[in-house]
Amino acid sequence: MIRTAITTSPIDAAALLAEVTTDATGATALFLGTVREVNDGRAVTGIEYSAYTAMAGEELQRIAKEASERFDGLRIAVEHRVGTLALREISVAIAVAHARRAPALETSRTIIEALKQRVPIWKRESYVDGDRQWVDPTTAHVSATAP
Amino acid sequence: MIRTAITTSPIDAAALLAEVTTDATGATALFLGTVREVNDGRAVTGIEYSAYTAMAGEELQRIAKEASERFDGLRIAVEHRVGTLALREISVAIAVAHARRAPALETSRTIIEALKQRVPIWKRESYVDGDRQWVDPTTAHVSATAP
Amino acid sequence: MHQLQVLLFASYAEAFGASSVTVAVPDPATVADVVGALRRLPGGDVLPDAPLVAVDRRYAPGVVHVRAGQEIALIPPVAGG
Amino acid sequence: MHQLQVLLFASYAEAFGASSVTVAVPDPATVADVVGALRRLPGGDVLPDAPLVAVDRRYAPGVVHVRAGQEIALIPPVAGG
Repeated sequence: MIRTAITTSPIDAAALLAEVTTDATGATALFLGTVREVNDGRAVTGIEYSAYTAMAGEELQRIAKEASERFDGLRIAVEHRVGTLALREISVAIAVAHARRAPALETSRTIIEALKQRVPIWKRESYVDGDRQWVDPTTAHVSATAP
Repeated sequence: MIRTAITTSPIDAAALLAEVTTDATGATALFLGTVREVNDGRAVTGIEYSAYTAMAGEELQRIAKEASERFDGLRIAVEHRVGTLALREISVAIAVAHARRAPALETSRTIIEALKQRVPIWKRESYVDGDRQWVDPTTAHVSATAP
Repeated sequence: MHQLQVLLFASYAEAFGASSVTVAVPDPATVADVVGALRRLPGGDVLPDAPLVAVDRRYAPGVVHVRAGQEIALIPPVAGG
Repeated sequence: MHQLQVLLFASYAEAFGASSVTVAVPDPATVADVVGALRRLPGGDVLPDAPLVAVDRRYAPGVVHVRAGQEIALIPPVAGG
């Protein structure tokens, strides 16, 4: 079972847990990305996630499918949110269940690493001083844009 | 922040997530162990977890403390349930939050592996045919006991 | 020469001041030709040495041929998660 | 010789038919002495070559000395998680 989605709605982590856990699974791994208050030393008030939505949805599905092929019987649900998020809100949730813990844990990690490399989603941080910047992980700091 | 507990109450995964996630964390990793219907080829109807409760609590706390020393700023909540659990119920929950994903994911894994090695908790499976057996991971199969 | 439309997102949409641009490229053209044409547009100086390009919603290296009717997108450094 | 109480759990409690037993060991005694004495009791044949023992709620190797008043426990193979 694989379900992936790019969503504008708040992510319900408990719902994802319930979705992947069955009588046949014994281990569920959940990864959540959440908005945090400080990045690169600046106080963040919120993040706007935007996406090339059509490709992001397809790429996320490809990532989950590739990861699912390493072990039999994986159950995977992934949601990435887009739009404006407040502090502590969930930007991404990856829930993976399996009979055994190693496949669940390893698949969860595989998916978040690939997602961060490949899914066309971008984030612009808003700061306490009113400035906004696009985050560029390839330069390890934010790139300045018009506020 | 570290909180560990051996509990007789149902584990609330969402509560653990909320407990470790703050404005300063950006990644939360949750591991859940759940009761599954088949082990070693036999149909399981339920599991009874028992513990050397005093030591289990102390050992779990030591494991979390040791794991917490590898990274600054970890937030860790771990609960292991004891008593009789039905299919799909949560036996163990490990929630770890950190500013970055690698410390959260690695610490979660470190804790579950150490827990499985060191915490004095035992489980006896009940089977469809009425038999019950203590699970012995060191022999990779269950050891027969009086039903 | 023929005209190809290229989708732009996030920081690149801001740099070029549009959510898509049209470039003139040789026929047949490659992804590298498209990137070269984009680089010569106002705002094109923000592009890194090898910007990511997607063709029909999949990443495509510079040697891939592109034609009108395909969905071509210039992908800024991704920052999901 | 002196008497030490040993806590038993799970499959070992079943094997020995009790949640604790008292063993007679040399004074001073080690964890290995305690295990040897347990092995000679009815049910002691279920013990593996090197069963886990905890002293005052910490795992203790065979060479550790134990005395009356300490909390000594024989730990079956753990199966938490």
